[in-house]
Amino acid sequence: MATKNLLQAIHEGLAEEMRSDDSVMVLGEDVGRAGGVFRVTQGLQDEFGPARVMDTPLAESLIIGSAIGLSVNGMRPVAEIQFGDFITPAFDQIVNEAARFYYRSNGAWTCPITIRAPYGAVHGGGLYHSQSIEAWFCNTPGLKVVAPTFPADAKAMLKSAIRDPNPVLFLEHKRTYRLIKEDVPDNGHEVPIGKARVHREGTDITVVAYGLMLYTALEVVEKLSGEHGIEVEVVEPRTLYPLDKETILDSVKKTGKFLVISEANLTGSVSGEIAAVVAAEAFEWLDAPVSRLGAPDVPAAAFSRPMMDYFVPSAEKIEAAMMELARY
Amino acid sequence: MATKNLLQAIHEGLAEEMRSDDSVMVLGEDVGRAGGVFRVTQGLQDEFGPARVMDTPLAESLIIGSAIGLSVNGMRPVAEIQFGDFITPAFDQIVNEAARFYYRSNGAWTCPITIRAPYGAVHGGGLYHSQSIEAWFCNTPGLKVVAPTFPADAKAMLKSAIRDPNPVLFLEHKRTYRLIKEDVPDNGHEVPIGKARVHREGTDITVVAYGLMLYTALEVVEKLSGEHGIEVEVVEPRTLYPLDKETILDSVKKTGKFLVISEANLTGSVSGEIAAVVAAEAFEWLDAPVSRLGAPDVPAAAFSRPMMDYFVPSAEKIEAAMMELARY
Amino acid sequence: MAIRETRSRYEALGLSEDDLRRLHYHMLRARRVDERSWILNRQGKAAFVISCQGQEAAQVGAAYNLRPGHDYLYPYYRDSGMTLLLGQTPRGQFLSLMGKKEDPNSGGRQMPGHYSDRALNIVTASAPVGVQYPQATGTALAFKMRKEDGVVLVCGGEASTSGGDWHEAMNFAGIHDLPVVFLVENNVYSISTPAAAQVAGSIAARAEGYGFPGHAIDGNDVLAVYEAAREAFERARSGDGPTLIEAKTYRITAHSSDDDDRRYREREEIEEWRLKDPILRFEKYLAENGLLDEEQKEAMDAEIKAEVAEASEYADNAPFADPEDVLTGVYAEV
Amino acid sequence: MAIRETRSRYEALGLSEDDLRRLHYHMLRARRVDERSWILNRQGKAAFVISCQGQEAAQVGAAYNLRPGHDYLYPYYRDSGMTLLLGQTPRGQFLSLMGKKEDPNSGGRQMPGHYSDRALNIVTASAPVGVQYPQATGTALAFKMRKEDGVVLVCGGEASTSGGDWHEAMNFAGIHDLPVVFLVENNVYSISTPAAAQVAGSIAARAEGYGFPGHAIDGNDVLAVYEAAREAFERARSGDGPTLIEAKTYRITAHSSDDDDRRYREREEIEEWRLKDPILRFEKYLAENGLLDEEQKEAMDAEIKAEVAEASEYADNAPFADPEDVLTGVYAEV
Ligand SMILES: Cc1ncc(C[n+]2csc(CCOP(=O)(O)OP(=O)(O)O)c2C)c(N)n1
Ligand SMILES: Cc1ncc(C[n+]2csc(CCOP(=O)(O)OP(=O)(O)O)c2C)c(N)n1
Ligand SMILES: [Mg+2]
Ligand SMILES: [Mg+2]
Repeated sequence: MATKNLLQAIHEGLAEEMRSDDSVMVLGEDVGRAGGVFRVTQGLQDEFGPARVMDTPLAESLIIGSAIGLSVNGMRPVAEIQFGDFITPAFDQIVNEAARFYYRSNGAWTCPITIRAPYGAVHGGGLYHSQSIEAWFCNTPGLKVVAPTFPADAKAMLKSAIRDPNPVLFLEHKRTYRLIKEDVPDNGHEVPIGKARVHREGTDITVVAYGLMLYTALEVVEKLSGEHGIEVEVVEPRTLYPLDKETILDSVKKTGKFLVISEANLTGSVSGEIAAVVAAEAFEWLDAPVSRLGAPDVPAAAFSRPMMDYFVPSAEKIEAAMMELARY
Repeated sequence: MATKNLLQAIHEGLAEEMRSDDSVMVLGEDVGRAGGVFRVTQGLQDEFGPARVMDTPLAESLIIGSAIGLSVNGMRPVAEIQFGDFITPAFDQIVNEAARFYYRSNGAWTCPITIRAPYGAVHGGGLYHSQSIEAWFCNTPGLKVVAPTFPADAKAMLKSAIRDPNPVLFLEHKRTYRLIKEDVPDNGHEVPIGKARVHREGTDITVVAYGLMLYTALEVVEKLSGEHGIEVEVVEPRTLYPLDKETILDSVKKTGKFLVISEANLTGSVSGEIAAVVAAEAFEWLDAPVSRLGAPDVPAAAFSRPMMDYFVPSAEKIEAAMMELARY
Repeated sequence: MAIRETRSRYEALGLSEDDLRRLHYHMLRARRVDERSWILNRQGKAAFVISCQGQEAAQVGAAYNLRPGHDYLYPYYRDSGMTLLLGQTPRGQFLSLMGKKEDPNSGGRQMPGHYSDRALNIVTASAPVGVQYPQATGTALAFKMRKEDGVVLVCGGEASTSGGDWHEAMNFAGIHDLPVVFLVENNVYSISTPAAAQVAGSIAARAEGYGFPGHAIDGNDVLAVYEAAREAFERARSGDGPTLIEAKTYRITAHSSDDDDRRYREREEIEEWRLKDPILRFEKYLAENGLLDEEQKEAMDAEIKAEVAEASEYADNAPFADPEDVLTGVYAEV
Repeated sequence: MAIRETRSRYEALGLSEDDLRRLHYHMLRARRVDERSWILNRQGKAAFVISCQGQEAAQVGAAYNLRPGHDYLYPYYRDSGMTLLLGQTPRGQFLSLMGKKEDPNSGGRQMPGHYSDRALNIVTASAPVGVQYPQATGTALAFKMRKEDGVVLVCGGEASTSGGDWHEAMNFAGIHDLPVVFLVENNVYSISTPAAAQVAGSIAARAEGYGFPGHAIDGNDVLAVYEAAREAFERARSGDGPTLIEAKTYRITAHSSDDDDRRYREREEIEEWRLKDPILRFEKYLAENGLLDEEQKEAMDAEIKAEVAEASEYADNAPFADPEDVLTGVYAEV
């Protein structure tokens, strides 16, 4: 067991799976000698060779399409999309193809591919290296979408994703790559896809968050506890689709107040679905409006630093939303 | 004024705009001599020639990309996507390009294109001629998404879309093309983008629906009124993004009960966003859980008739959902 | 003299008389299944028909090189001539056509023509045109990585070359010398759009730009197709990389049962192409070579028709998929 | 003798001495702006730099054919050599580089290199590689429909040809003989990926498959680029259709300020290419032709450096975009 950040944990998860299963391979833009633009795959080509760690042409539809074809013929490909924003050309291959191989063939063909994609606003990234892309995919039966936040979870869930017979979109928030380190078990630690995690128990408010927003929320929550004695329960979905409704609903039924935070543009984000589930299935337990917080409805974070910082939901805004709920 | 079905109304809207503005043109697969697979553009090539009614190659990214480029150079293109299911290869050009021309150029460039796409389950259509594609796009600032249901609205809104300086995705439910006829004003009738329509006043429940589901809902609602004296207010968003929240919220505040129906797979559909808005902003007026009805979370309608009919939310299911709310 | 020359043609290709009879049989069988489908459509029993008619030579000539269950096939919706050759059955086709529970491709989920067969390595086909190409290159790459001699045959109409997926796959196949054969069945139309408005330049000529051979061949000549495909399969098996084959052919029927082709093409054009029907043409060749007389032909046809009738009957009587079937099988079990 | 031959070269191209000086000026100015950007990056004032260095000849030689505000340009992120030539200013570049409110491209919204200028017909550029190609064909189609003589120049790196958009656009341009010039600046790398793993066959050779000419030229020779582009523009203006130009060049800097190119290429390779620097090369040509002496060169450089210093200073002192600016301008007013 060693202390690792998110980036290292994902790297290690990949390396371990490649060591234990010859059919696991990595493909994507600049994943080979360069080790990826974020260096997640650094060193893998040296260890596993240029075929199993393959630099593809700049063609996302090809990356996913060929991963599908590889999976059909015995491989377990892990495709890297360099930035989540550039997953768009592969949209067809993901939602119309990979997600449907099993269903449309009445169970004859599976499509065990994993798609890694860094997402989220980052300084200097501008409109096209910043998007929260979850909502595009969290309505696609046949696909699983995971977005773990903490290193140990990420490593274990990446392994679950690779072993899963279904296509899994694995989202990594860029600003959390090096944000914290924690103990990451060497092997054998398992986190199933589809299970949320309760980070902190609380009685007053339930907050659902993931990615960078989870870190911010966890900070704010400690402050609220210390300063106001408000105890917030924090639930991280970890899997965004299909959602672990039960854990979320159990929490709301306990606290009676609910806030979901996502860094995505508010309207049409996955927070809408989560809020709708709560509003439908925990209605009788609710003591306050089902609340959401997200980025403003503008295309994405801007390049210019002041604009970017204004775009991302801040600790202040999160605190205000929680306080409003607490006072309700 | 003449009586027209949806298909005829859209055709007429197109023809009138092309007559009054030389820069309006149509492009897409088989829109020319064949007049489109649904015959919406029938006769237009004869009237306006093969350049203004252009058969494109089978390449959706090109269709939208070239429409963008045409709009940049003085044209007002109306691009047809043959089936909504095949809009996926154009996803990048729509959400990353067209929707952002204005914002990313700080207001220098506009992108006045209209994208027509038939959507919705239809008998014999199977997995790939059936999808409800709204949710993919209703989280894209800079884009407008409209889905009118009635012929007169559709004609007027198509004209609004063509004249709008922003990109507009114009959705047409295939099963409603010939479902009803109504009076469609010849010219000058205006329906702005962004305004919902209240089809029927009621005091007991608010129902939001569009497309085929709106017709089914309107039928069920009459039955409930006659048989049980339950008066349902029916709101059609007409524009799905940005949403006319006000009209919806006003209605819920009056009735206290809310149901949103969409033919899309429930989870991640636009009904989540609509329900979330209601749960957040009309909470104090709610007398019952915020309810949603949609298709099951499976890829799409199946080819086989019994499966297809089971997939689409039926009048019985809609009635049951309303009755449950009424009894609550 | 003329006869000796043509005879030496099939011999030079390494084909036996039995091979020729099988080629003929598979073309005719595909045609008869297709014809029956239209009858079922007119009877209101088949909501949708999409045809192979006119393209049987291209399909049978190419797929004859596949080793079923070893090589992989990514067919497109007209390729029933291929899937039947590989081992799918007329029964299966009609079950699929009528959306019956036993539909081998999808259990009634997909429209007809969306082939799938795990045992035969026919990869589940889709509707968005062109998506199969990148997938096929991935499947070929797996063969190459494991140093196996498998080949992937991937097919589409000429319009399937207009989308980006075709190009991305051609480029990738060229970069890595992948064991994949691209077969473009250029049947002149994409629904209503003629090839001139669909394809700039020449499809076959494009292969060179990707660094591998491309051949434009007479797609209505089953031996020409077989020959080009055999060479391509050999190239692929011996690690020399991909080949593109553009088989020039013609769609005899309307695009599908939903299409009315009188809107966009002349009857005369179809009649002209009917004279070039690949089955008639091959029958003439066989007859000229003394390999087929009227009687043999009738016998084979009768046998096929009986099989087709039985299959159609079986499918007609088979139960529909259950409504609830729509709910199952979204995810494979972990 | 050698001199007479080279001199006749530019004369044959119809270029005056003044043209040559302008070509030189624009290459050098682009280079100086670029160099300054890296200094600002090291000073912590510019979060991100993406360079034109090494590609100035390809850019200036091609864009010299554009009529600003009449023809359209779809540049890619390295094409500052083009946008400066058309009329964008060093000030503008630095304002954009530092995310200042006055950034002419985007008001601080986009990363540097995402050019946009309504008055100059520089169409707002994006980050997803390749999206500009279909857009450019649409813009060209509008010219053709209105029977105007406008030309569209669209540019990208060699990796921009790998995605489907490039192909779809090439095909469309070929079908309709559109007045568009495709310029591929093949600088050998796509971030770390060498062209051999990116491009099968030959980019230039692909044009033939689409039915129009493609030329592979020495992209570090500004006159060669100008010549090929001039021919292409003439072809386009006279209604003969598109041309593809593959300018073979080299990226001298790392991919961007975020990249460490020691991970994937040898220093020697870069040094070799530095010897082929397009600016040094053209200066040598000019000197050989008696069109540039040390003194003139120094004077021009000093003038440019002064402009660059002033521009950089101006931008440095200019106000940042306001935080709330992020909220405005999502939709154009109806
Ligand atoms: C991406 C996509 N766009 C549009 C369609 C609708 N469509 C189905 S078949 C077809 C024509 C295909 O023509 P071609 O590839 O030449 O094959 P053919 O039918 O002629 O054999 C079209 C436009 C589709 N299935 N997929
Ligand atoms: C669709 C897409 N995928 C990935 C990227 C990330 N990316 C930006 S530039 C680049 C390399 C482009 O190489 P090339 O086209 O050769 O241009 P060069 O930078 O060499 O001038 C990559 C992979 C992107 N911007 N867009
Ligand atoms: Mg065709
Ligand atoms: Mg490059």
